[in-house]
Amino acid sequence: MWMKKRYVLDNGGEQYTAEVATHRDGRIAVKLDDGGPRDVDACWVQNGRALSLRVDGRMHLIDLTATGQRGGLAATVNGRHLALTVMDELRALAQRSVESTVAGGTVAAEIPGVVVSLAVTAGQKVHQGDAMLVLEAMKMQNEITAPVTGTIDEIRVEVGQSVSTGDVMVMMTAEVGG
Amino acid sequence: MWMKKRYVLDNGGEQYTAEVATHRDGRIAVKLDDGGPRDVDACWVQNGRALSLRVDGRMHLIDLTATGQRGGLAATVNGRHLALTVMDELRALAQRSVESTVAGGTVAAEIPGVVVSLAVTAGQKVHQGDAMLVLEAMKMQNEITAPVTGTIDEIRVEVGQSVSTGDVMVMMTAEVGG
Amino acid sequence: MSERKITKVLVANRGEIAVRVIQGLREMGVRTVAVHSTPDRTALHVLVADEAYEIGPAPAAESYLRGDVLIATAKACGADAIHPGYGFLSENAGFARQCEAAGIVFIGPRPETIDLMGNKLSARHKMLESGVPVIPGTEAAVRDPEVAKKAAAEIGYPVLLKAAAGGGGKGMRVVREPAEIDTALRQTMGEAKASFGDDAVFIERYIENPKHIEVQVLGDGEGKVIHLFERECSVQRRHQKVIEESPSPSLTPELREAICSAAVRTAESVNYLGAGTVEFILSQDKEFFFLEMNTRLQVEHPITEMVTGTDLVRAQLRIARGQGLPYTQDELRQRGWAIEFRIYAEDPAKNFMPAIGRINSHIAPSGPGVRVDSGIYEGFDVPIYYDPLLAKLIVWGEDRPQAIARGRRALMEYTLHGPGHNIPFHLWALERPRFIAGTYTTNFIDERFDPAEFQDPLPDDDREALLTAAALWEARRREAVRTGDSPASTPSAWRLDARRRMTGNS
Amino acid sequence: MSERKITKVLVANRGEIAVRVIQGLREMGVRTVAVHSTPDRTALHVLVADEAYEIGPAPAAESYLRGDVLIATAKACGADAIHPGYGFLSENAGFARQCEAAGIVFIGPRPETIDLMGNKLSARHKMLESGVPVIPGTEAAVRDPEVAKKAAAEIGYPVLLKAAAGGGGKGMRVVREPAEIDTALRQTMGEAKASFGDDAVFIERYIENPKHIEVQVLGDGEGKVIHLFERECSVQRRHQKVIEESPSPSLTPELREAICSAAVRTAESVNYLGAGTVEFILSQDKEFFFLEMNTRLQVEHPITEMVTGTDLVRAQLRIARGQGLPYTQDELRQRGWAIEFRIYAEDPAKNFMPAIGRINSHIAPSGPGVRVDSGIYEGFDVPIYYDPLLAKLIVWGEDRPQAIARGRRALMEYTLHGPGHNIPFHLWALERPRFIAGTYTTNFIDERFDPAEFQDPLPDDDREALLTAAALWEARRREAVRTGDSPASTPSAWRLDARRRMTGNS
Repeated sequence: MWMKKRYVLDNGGEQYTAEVATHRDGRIAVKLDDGGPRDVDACWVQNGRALSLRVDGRMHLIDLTATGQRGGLAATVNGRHLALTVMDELRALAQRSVESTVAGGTVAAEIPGVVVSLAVTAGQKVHQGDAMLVLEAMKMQNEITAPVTGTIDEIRVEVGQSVSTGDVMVMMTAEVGG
Repeated sequence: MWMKKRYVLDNGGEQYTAEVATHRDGRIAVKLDDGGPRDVDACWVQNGRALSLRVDGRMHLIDLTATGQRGGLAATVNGRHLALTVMDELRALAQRSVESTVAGGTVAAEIPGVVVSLAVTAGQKVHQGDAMLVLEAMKMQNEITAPVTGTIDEIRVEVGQSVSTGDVMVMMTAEVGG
Repeated sequence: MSERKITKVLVANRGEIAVRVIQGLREMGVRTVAVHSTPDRTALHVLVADEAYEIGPAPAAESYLRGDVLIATAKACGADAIHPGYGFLSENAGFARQCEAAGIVFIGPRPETIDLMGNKLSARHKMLESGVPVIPGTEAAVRDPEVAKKAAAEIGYPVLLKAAAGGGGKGMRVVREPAEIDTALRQTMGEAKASFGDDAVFIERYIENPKHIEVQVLGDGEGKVIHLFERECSVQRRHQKVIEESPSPSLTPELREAICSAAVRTAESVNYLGAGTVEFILSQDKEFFFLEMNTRLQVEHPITEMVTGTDLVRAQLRIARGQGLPYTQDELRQRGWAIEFRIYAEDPAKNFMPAIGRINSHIAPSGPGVRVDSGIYEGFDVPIYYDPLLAKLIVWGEDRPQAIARGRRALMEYTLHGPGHNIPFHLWALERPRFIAGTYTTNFIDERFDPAEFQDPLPDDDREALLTAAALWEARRREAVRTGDSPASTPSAWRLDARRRMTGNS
Repeated sequence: MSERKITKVLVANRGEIAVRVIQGLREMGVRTVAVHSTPDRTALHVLVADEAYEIGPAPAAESYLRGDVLIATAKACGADAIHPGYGFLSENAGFARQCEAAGIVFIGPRPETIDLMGNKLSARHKMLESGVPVIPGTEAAVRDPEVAKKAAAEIGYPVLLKAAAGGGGKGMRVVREPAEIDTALRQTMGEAKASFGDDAVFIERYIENPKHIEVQVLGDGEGKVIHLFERECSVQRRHQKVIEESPSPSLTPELREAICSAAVRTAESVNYLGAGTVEFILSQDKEFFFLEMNTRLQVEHPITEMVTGTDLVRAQLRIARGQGLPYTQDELRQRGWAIEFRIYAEDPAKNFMPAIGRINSHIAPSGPGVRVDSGIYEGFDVPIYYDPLLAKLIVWGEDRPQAIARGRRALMEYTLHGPGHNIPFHLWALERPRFIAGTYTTNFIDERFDPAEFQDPLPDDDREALLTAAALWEARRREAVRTGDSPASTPSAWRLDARRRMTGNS
């Protein structure tokens, strides 16, 4: 008697489907979208913060921590640090349809700081990588550059203004095909 | 507006009373039975597993962990490891009255193991420190000695028997004045 | 020099260096006093000190840089001495003088030495006098863009703009053509003013593709100076060191002898007192130039300690007590190889942008040849106000290949969740042929580092394991939500069953 | 000797030594294979290995001692070699022979050497032949109490009963008068049978108040032998080492030279291959006698590594590969002082009775001169079936006083909650005048240790802090129960308020 559940895992835009089957007798089998089902020997360790997996004798120790975001998961495997989003299939579907209709973007502060200079104005065209503003944080002056080539729609900050993580500083529209 | 609560702390038989007063404005004052009230600057750190206390500028870092027992608390301060029991006043009172009526005792296994030999029999007089039995655990033969001088009432184990932590192995009555 | 009693020391710093200094002082039986800004009440250096006092609000200018408050605190709690660590007031001659005036030992060099070395121009003059080679450049501070352009033209591009009062890699900018001077000068002066309270900037020839070599020295203030050999610190981002090693893979025994002698000459020229570091720039054709002298303990001092078998905090205290140098030059030998990895809260994939947040997991590596100097613990909130250095991983090996392999092993073992950090960068660096060959220069990161390499596909094995783990995590989380159990406690049944299956008993 | 390929090694052990061996092999680019009993599925050595296989149920006799299963596992997964660690099959000549027969490299000496040294009687004969001093005693195994009494009378009381196949301090008993012989012989034979599968016991003169000195050696199996100086391991309980240091505070340079030469002679007499330790007993009048040779890596090998700047696991692998000795005798120097503290799950106040349980907290100390070789992690359940060694804390200092002070500092920093452990014992030991003077002997614990001293009243400061903390803990717990919050999250309000109060802003 197997109980199955399916999840969609998003790693920086790449999506995978995983099916976890648990048997009444305790066995676990995992099926990834590009492979057949696989018995795994899985133990939670370090007070549930890491998973020790054995697949055909090979050991994998994966540290896992929930991030603040919905479904967000930070994982470390063999010194590689990855950010994942775990979703059910419905949400994954919904997300894909939203992404395809959005052609613009926002530039938000990644860290709290103070805006010390602005190099662009609304309406201006910028190339990907162009300097837009300088944000002082942790005693460093950080140049914030355009993430894509396109047009500046709106500047939402002023020189001297303090911003918090996530505050939108610039809104822009990407050039079609840019 | 101070809210007060009183606790009894038992450290190996020695008991202290502590009164914790919390003010609506967040201040904390602690009064120990042998002193006046004292403002403390207290911060929980290490995900709530240790308490950083400042009293007159002096810092104390106290690791605290609940043990399995009711009110049991393992604490480390400056490399000293202590086992405490925290009680309310009623329970402390009840415990004191029970202790004063018991004149005997039990010898329980501190660790799971196998009894490999017995050196005493029921009815026998023993002196504190006399060998009573040998318990093999973790590949070591551990000699279990009489905790007090007195008489063996009952042997509850046999040679070859496995015991678990807490299993009573010997019951004895302490000699009056012994 | 007469001996001075030091039995209680106020450590005027925070983070890993304050912890390391407290550890060292405690081992000498000295009572330790921490100071902290308001949000640092729960910082590790405060938790581990014998005493701790709050000195002001979050901004360093109102707390860790308040010399008057520090001295008043030291007097009030009866401290004999102040250890400044690095950064903050460690190279502030005025503060050293105030300590002296208040009858408190400043654990560092004499104020005149700090003054002289703290100003790049006066240091240059002194080196020219002492016959230590210096880089061609302006002899006076420059504030006017036009003057700057003229000076740069004379020196020849590329040139380097440097804050006269700077240090630790802050307040420096390379300028490759006249058009860039205006902006660069304004930004450098701005940073200089913000960081050091002095906007003086000077200009010097920029050495292309150099190596950064520095020499640790100790002086007794009575003319005796010894060196503890070199460190190479060429792996830098934004002119700040990220990985350091000792010995340097770039020095022949002859060059080592020459550069260490020049460092001793530098320290002797100012009759140096205490621990200091003489920094040199080494050109591609193995010419070396005096860069600056740091009149304090260095972030990267542990690699010297591991290779020479010394304790620099202990040496500092002994010298401050007037007990002289703890070693003779003859006793000192380099043994094996040490590498330090600075663990910063920053995102290497986003141009090393600083990160903040709560430390969710911190399990530092251990075992043979591994030292960790940490300023954090699980549950600590990394504040935004200060340097984003969380910890330092230092590894020692019998030789350089072993030190590299050990560094890799220890970095892979390092568990750190919460703010973004640069452990992936270190692992990347250790695989670069230039690093392995030891031929990297200070341009290593700019030239070689491509954040896209972090997005390299995982090996199939690892990818499958990761996806499996994520799916099991989600299954556990939903189960926990459904049953109300804490996630950590549910999976024991799986473990037992999996075990049964492996042994074929089910 | 021709070179042998070793690219994948099965580590036939568990706990901290398996972890340390895996770390060392990984640093050499070797693939690592762990093996484990059923309950050890979540043991640290299994988590950190590249591969892991289950080899049987909990009892060692059915898992870690199953040579046939180990060899089959190594063959099945393609391992070239087996590293036995210490204990278990590390000194089992039969197993070494089976490895050889199966074409798997046994990382250790030749089976003949293990046979010869593993039997105390044949080892004695060999030493007598080679002119290495031995303790007077029986030349044959004794099983009959009457024979034992006669032999003891000839040797002279006190005598020591020792399991011929013993090691690691197990299976030894001192007998001071004829009446004790019966019981002691029965118990020793029982332990010998249970631990080593061989009840042969022999009797030798018991040296009163001796010191235990041992010398680390490396041999290439072709006649070359070097020593890595001595370790002193006189702090013992139940004849098992608890604290070790290197150098020994008891040796003059002349005595060091003599004892190290005797160790080299011992190893040369058997044309030793690999890493081994020659143990000596040092009497009060500085006579030394051969005790035994341990033909494997020793628990306390890290102190030698720290003092000599070497890596013994790396040396073992190189020798096993037929690459010869990695050092010459001339290169090796002792630098500074190292002390190892074995962290056991045991209760020092209850006659060092072993303890078990879940590791609730484990924050190992770090910083300068501190190494921790650990076999545990937070959340691990210490099983009952094996040796209760949890971890080893090793400290290095410039000199012995600094090493002691550093040990004290690191032990105070060590957070370990869950099973009872002996950190309080170590702190007690470091304060004893005999330890500080370095004049302690193997009777140190029996003579000097009084568990009542653990119940000494705390200093008033600490006691008040402790009681305050316990009361605040209880207040938080009850608050958490009332509000349903997890205890860790509630007290932030206190923190904020306390902070506000300190700055006088409320």
